[in-house]
Amino acid sequence: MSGRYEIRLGGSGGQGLILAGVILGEAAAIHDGKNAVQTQSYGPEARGGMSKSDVIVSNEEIDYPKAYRMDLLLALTQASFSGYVKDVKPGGLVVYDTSLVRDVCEGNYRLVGIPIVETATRAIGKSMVANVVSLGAIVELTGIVSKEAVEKSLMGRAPRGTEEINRRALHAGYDLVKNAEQKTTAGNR
Amino acid sequence: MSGRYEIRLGGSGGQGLILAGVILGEAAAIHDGKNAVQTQSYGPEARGGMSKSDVIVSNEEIDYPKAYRMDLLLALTQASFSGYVKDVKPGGLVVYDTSLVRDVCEGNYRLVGIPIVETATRAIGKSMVANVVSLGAIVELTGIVSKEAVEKSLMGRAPRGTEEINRRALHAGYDLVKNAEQKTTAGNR
Amino acid sequence: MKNRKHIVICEDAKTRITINRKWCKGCEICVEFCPQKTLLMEGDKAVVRDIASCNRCMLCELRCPDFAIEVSEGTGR
Amino acid sequence: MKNRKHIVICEDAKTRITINRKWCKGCEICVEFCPQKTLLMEGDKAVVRDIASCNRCMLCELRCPDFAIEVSEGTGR
Amino acid sequence: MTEQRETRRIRFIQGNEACAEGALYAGCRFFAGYPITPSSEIAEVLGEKLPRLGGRFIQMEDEIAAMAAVIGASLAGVKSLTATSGPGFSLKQENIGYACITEVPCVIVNVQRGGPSTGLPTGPAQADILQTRWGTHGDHPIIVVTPSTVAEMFTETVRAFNLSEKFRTPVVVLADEIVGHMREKLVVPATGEIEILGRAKPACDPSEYRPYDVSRGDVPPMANFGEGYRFHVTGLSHDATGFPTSDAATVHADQVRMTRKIYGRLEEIEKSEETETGDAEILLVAIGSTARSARSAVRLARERGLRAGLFRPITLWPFPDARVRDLAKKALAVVVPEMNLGQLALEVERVAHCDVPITGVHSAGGEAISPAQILAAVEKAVVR
Amino acid sequence: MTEQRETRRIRFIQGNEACAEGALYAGCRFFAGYPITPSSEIAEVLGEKLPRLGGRFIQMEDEIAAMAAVIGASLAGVKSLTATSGPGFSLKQENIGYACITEVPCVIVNVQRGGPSTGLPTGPAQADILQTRWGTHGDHPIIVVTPSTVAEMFTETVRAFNLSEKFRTPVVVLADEIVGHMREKLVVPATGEIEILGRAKPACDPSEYRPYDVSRGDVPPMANFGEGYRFHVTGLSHDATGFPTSDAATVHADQVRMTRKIYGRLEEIEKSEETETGDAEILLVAIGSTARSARSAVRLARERGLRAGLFRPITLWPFPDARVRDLAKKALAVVVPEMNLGQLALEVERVAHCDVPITGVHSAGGEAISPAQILAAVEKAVVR
Amino acid sequence: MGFDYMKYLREEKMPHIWCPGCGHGIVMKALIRAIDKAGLDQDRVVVVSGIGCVSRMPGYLDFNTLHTTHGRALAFATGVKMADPTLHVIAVMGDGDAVAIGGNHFIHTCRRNIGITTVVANNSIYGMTGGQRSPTTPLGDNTSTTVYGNADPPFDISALAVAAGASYVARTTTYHAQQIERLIVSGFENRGFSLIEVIGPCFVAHGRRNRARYKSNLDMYREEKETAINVTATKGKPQSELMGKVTIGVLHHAPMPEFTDEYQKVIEKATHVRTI
Amino acid sequence: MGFDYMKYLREEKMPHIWCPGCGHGIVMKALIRAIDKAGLDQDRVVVVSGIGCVSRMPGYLDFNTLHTTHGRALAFATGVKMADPTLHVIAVMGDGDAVAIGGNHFIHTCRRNIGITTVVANNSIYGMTGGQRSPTTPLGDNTSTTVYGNADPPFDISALAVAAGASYVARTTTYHAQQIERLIVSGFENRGFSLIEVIGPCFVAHGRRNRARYKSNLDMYREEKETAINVTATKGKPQSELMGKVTIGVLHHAPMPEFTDEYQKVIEKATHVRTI
Ligand SMILES: Cc1ncc(C[n+]2csc(CCOP(=O)(O)OP(=O)(O)O)c2C)c(N)n1
Ligand SMILES: Cc1ncc(C[n+]2csc(CCOP(=O)(O)OP(=O)(O)O)c2C)c(N)n1
Ligand code: SF4
Ligand code: SF4
Ligand code: SF4
Ligand code: SF4
Ligand code: SF4
Ligand code: SF4
Ligand SMILES: [Mg+2]
Ligand SMILES: [Mg+2]
Repeated sequence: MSGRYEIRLGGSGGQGLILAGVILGEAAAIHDGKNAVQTQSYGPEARGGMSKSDVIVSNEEIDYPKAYRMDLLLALTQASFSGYVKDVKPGGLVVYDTSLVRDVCEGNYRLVGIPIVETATRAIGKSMVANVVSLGAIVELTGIVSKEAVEKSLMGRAPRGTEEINRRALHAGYDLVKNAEQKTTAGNR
Repeated sequence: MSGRYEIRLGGSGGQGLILAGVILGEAAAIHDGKNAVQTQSYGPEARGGMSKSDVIVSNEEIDYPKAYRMDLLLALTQASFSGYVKDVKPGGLVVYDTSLVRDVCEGNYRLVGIPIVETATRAIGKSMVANVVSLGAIVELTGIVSKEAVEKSLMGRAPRGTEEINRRALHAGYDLVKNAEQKTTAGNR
Repeated sequence: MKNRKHIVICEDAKTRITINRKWCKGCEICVEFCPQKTLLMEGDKAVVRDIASCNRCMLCELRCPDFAIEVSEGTGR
Repeated sequence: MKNRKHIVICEDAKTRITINRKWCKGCEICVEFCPQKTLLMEGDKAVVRDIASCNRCMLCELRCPDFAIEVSEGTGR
Repeated sequence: MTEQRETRRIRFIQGNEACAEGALYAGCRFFAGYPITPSSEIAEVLGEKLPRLGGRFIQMEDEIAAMAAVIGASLAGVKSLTATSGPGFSLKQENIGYACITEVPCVIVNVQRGGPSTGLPTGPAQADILQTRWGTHGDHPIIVVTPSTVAEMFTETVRAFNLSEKFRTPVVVLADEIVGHMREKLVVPATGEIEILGRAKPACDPSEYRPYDVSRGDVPPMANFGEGYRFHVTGLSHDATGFPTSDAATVHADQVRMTRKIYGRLEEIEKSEETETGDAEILLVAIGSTARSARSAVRLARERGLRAGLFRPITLWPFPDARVRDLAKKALAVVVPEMNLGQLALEVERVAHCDVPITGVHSAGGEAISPAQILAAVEKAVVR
Repeated sequence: MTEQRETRRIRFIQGNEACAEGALYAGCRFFAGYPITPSSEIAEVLGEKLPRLGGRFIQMEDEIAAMAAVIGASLAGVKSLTATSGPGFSLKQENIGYACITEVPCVIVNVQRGGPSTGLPTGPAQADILQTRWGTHGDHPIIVVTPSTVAEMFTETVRAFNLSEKFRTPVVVLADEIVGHMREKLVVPATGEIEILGRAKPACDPSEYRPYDVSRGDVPPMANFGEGYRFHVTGLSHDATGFPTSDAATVHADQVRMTRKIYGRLEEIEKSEETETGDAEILLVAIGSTARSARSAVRLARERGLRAGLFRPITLWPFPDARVRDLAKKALAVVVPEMNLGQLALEVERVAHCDVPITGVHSAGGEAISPAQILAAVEKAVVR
Repeated sequence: MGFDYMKYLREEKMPHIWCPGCGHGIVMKALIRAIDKAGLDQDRVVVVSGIGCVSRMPGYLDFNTLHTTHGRALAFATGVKMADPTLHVIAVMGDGDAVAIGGNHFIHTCRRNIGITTVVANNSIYGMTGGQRSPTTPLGDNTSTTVYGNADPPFDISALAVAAGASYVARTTTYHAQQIERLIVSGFENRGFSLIEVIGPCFVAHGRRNRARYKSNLDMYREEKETAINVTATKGKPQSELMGKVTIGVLHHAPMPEFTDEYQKVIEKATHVRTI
Repeated sequence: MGFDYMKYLREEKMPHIWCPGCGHGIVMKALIRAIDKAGLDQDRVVVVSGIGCVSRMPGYLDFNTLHTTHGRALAFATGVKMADPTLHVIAVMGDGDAVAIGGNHFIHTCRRNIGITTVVANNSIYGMTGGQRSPTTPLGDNTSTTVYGNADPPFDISALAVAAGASYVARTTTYHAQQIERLIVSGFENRGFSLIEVIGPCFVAHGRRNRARYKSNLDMYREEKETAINVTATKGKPQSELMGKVTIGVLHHAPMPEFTDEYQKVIEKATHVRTI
């Protein structure tokens, strides 16, 4: 990969997407030696309601630090799917949680629906790790950062005692994608 | 008279020279229909120590509002005599109290020494009215404002009940000058 | 409150409890401090468990920070 | 205080009162509150009226706002 | 006596007193302040005179509170004033910005003394020129007027209130210690002689009232608290309803509108005085008491055969870009005397420096600039 | 961990955290503040890390107190920092002026949000550009630096401390919400990698110490409280002894000296970055996060064959007059994008407008300016 | 039964921004009921606030509402009241607003006894900015600026008001929802400055950081219930028994002349006595 | 006998600017004696003030001296003390400085119990600016801003300090010159924030405008003498007998941990406990 790759992690406050974005950015910037910028939403938008964490990864210097034509959108709520999908760039990727996002509209992007929260709850036993499951899925899907990098970054950020559960969640994310059905649509938006 | 005429009333705080300046300025500006500007010293200089009240009278508009080459200096303390006399313009007039100003240096100005405070105390019975005695002396000496004007102005500013004493003080000032010996020196500064 | 889909009314002869599910933020205060255990949480919304048990003490309404629960006399419908 | 012209010393065997006439602002506090009436005003400066009456209570010195009066033991000169 | 009268009255008073009288004439009925040299006389006069007219005076705990109280009173429908000097003016900045964004009319007097910080409390200065424009954070248009005589302390205070009400904006009367403290003749106009403006009130039904409704012009009509229009006022960015919004397009457009409401009607705001500018080769630009020295200097220069002229902005902000540029174009040199180290000069430079060299005459030690100093600069400018 | 280390460390952190790390690296051991979005993280990080290094953190009752405490601590010899945003920055103005006139080193961070007043607490802005220069009353030179990356939040904070100590002056780090909140890679230099400056201390005997002795240069050596030099500090205008004076000549001369101490050594203070300015026909001037968009725009323009170039002042004040004028002279048009309604543009206009037309790209609604918006302006500038 | 809040709410602005379980909503409801009970004319009520979570309250209330700068609510309110003393002026502030940055206006407004009914929603934290220590945060608590435990001792807001000269001072908690209403109503009845301090929870920015005490917002309400003791019940109790307790009820009521009333006398004097 | 003030005075700056009979000089002398008695190291004393007549005091004192902005002395002093807790930090303020514009810093510094010995020279007026009403001006008094008599009720500074949390609060008058010294010395001994309020006269800007009570500054000192009552003598006296009296002496002393000491514990915790 070269050039700018924009990722938006969209959901609601408390889903841990900010942290996921930070882990992703850190994986790219520190462990993979790329450039990365992470930003997030603040203010009323962030309180309770929609929350977003944007990560831009590039081999070159990143000037404009805001995501504006996303290569990948992760949506963990219906609101974030509906609200952000229009900013996905043609041919981009939209990953969403199949239980939380029901109203999926198609467009000039690849849709990947996976049971993220369900996996977190069922396989790991903690819905809280949905963010890490998502991370795994994204990394598996895009290869935007190396698996070693994301694992190092995750281990550096995980509170003591939660390392194992987080590692499992990450791997569950990899696996989810490997097994997932991928719907691709080539709309003509 | 036409053109700018600068008067400085110099003394110490509490001698009422600010008020005297105001009365003079008001006489000129309101009752004689001339232009006048009055300014005074503020701050540490004004507290306890030297006090000055400057009045500029002119038939024309007065631009620069500060006195800088005085036509007349009234000095009611030694400090004000010594401090300000150098700013008197060549040929100007210096009026001083003979009991308070002992160290009189001559220069290119007319010196008029008169017993102002003594007159106030002896003739009027109140040293407090030295300021009004001074006013009378200045008006008599210079005619810079009309006697009607200064009297109107004085009556307008005198606290109720003190009108008579103030009028007497003013007239004592007129008389002082009429009787005074006038020393004139034409130094070559 | 206009009667919309998110307004849930539970009523018996004596009591009428109205819950605005859009405004309810699921804080559980009404449930926790109801002396009669009339209410319970269903997911993140308060619901009436047993309308008959309500003594109309109003505490739930007084304490709901979100103007989401209202207690009044039953209309007898 | 260096001994200059404006420093006035009044002294007897027991008491020495020093007044700095340059710093004295004539507020009369020392005079008014001296329990012995030892001091008085002369024009606008404090002066010693009767050094012998002083009991060295120090009140004048303590209260003089201007550091202008100092009481100490007489040097016996 | 300060009641409005049928006939003119002539008085010989300080600039600060004239300012207070001007406020009363303009209909000001509330003053909140905190004493500070050299502005305190404004408070003292109003403390005495406001209650005589049924108005109210309050000495607040600090300048921040004074500014707040003035805005509060204005929202309740009373024309309001505060007065201060540099240190207090710095403290008021946050709430001045509040008055800007909420568009609440009020007048703030700053009688300048030497700064920064406590500086020279009784020395004159003109070093808050750029602070009056940029002192608070965020973009905010503001109107600033600069009297240079006692009479103008009166008339410009009246005009400040009128502009404030007309444009729903805080207006600063930027005076200096000399103008504030000197005494001159003031002819207090009779009632009605100067037109007094009030704020435009809403004509609509309260239920339809939108406090920032600019459909009929950039200055929205303003209801008072307590009149039945129950509206919301906030220092957050808001939309026409007065409620907060963070919609970028709305907020940007409103910021542009607030600038336009002032900059779009310059002809109603600008005011200046020119002395011998007709054929001026040396243009002087000066304000406040320094402009008086400059006018003397113009006369002295003319006596010496030098074609000097003075442009005196009376409305300082918005700055009279166009006129200064025009005059500068015709001149060979511009001289800017000011009691600071060069602030007005920067603005003159911005609008005019491509046309002409600019030199400053400075005094930052608490002393007036004399006509002679200015004359010297004029003579030097000619030589170059 | 924030202790200085033998080796570099790489971190992925927010600009505000980088600022806090920079302060620690520069030797800052005292922070006083009052929370405000979007600067609070600086306080929060330092609240945790300062005591680990034996430093002290205090949350004061308001921003005024925070500024005061910082000055007090610096006088006692400890490098000190405060951080805030617009509303708090407005409140600090009076005491910033105090630090200027008393020449007390300290660093103030302003992470800009939308204004005026409460405005847009979480929206980015660059509308305090002129306030940082002119916010307090009275003449006062000040140094302002403007980081545009997380790495610069670190390095410019270090530089701010160095400049502050070297010139005995408050220095402002003027950031914006975007730079403050975004995360990027920061390579924390090893100990010694960046030179850390301290204040020049007096060499004389305490009895001879004069706190504003400028006989050896415009920046007087500075003793700390408690070291045996018993000196006086006042916000009144003072002479070399530090005691108040109202002698006009002395005060004027000292004001001139204080300006000269900064403006006379520009080469040690100025810092900027240029992108493709060598042959630029369209000159962009931008700071902070907007400069990043501008750099993108330069690239896009070059792709389209337009000779655009970017000048980014890193030291914003003193403004780099000379360089901007030079670049503007060579250009056909200047475009100034900024998150406000035009402030930087005024300064560019002052130094350059005779040479070239200047247009602004504005965003005052709390939204970043995109490269595309700037590109559009560049394209338009070319057409004209 | 069933109070109709909608008459006084700007319904279109609801639901409010406060977090689930935040006590500010309880305070707002009590204020509405109190205004209703006191029969204040809706058009003549002015509600003033500063900046903070609770200071967003005026936006939801259908009165004349004024959301000012952080800490300055009482200074703005003073201007409103001075301009028109017949208005009912109510100030709503958080603990940070009222006694951190706003402390000076707070004590001076108490001193002046101007007719402003003031409700301080004291949640012992800066909620709005994300949980920094406030001047009422208990010693030892964790906050985002006191990660080693708070070492900065707290104010007793009500005691401060009494010492500053307030003529009516009352305190309760958000658990005691009905008492809030009653105390505000009697605050309205006091001619002059009235303070009603309402202690409330902020789980999101305070409780969450102190999990040892609070698992959820409910624990915070429970604590309010358990620590509260009515002032009437404290009489005669030894200090030791009151440790850790929060006294609620009317703590102080000492009527004194109201400031705008006194100023009216100044006006009367001024319009009669004429000095030169 | 005969105390040698010159050791602590910047003699070349004398005589001071205060008016004849101003009480500020009495306070300065008492402070000097107290510092001497307490044996503080001259090089380690920092005297901080704000703006006002009494705030000029540091200029005359041969210590490390800091003359700050109006009202902010305690905030600057807090910074000095935090930077170096071993310094002896003394703050001197007027009533306007301390509790008008500076009121917020005043209450917070009390609350924090940081080791600053604070002397408030309370002359019930703004002396420096020419006699405007201060927050301690008695009701009814004439001042340049209350020409119809003051309608704005005064603070009791000491009571305010106690409520705000000060650990040592004492009061006396300039008439009681020796007591000032003693109270300051015990203030130094209290580890934490100590307030010594000294009531004093300003004839020039206050007394003169109230000729009915004061013919000269001496009347003001006499009044101090007559209205003062020692706190030990008030015990058991009914409130009515204390009306119009000024209680002097140590009004409150309740030792509590000093702030920089407590902060030292934070430092110790931080350097031991390491959180990620
Ligand atoms: C001058 C200024 N300083 C700081 C802020 C940031 N700020 C906004 S609200 C707040 C504190 C709010 O706390 P509190 O008043 O207790 O209200 P709560 O949010 O807890 O209800 C702060 C510090 C600001 N808006 N303005
Ligand atoms: C911010 C600010 N506001 C106002 C002033 C003006 N000012 C200087 S001293 C003072 C009051 C002094 O009164 P006080 O503190 O009681 O001291 P005193 O002069 O009576 O000793 C005021 C209002 C100022 N210097 N700075
Ligand atoms: S009214 Fe009382 S009993 Fe009924 S549900 Fe509410 S709290 Fe329970
Ligand atoms: S108290 Fe209100 S918001 Fe909370 S759960 Fe009950 S109904 Fe919902
Ligand atoms: S020491 Fe006592 S007795 Fe002697 S002069 Fe002084 S006050 Fe009087
Ligand atoms: S007390 Fe001091 S200043 Fe006053 S009269 Fe006596 S010696 Fe002079
Ligand atoms: S942050 Fe705290 S105070 Fe603010 S709304 Fe949430 S719970 Fe309430
Ligand atoms: S004005 Fe008053 S306080 Fe100031 S020096 Fe004079 S007497 Fe003292
Ligand atoms: Mg709070
Ligand atoms: Mg005082």
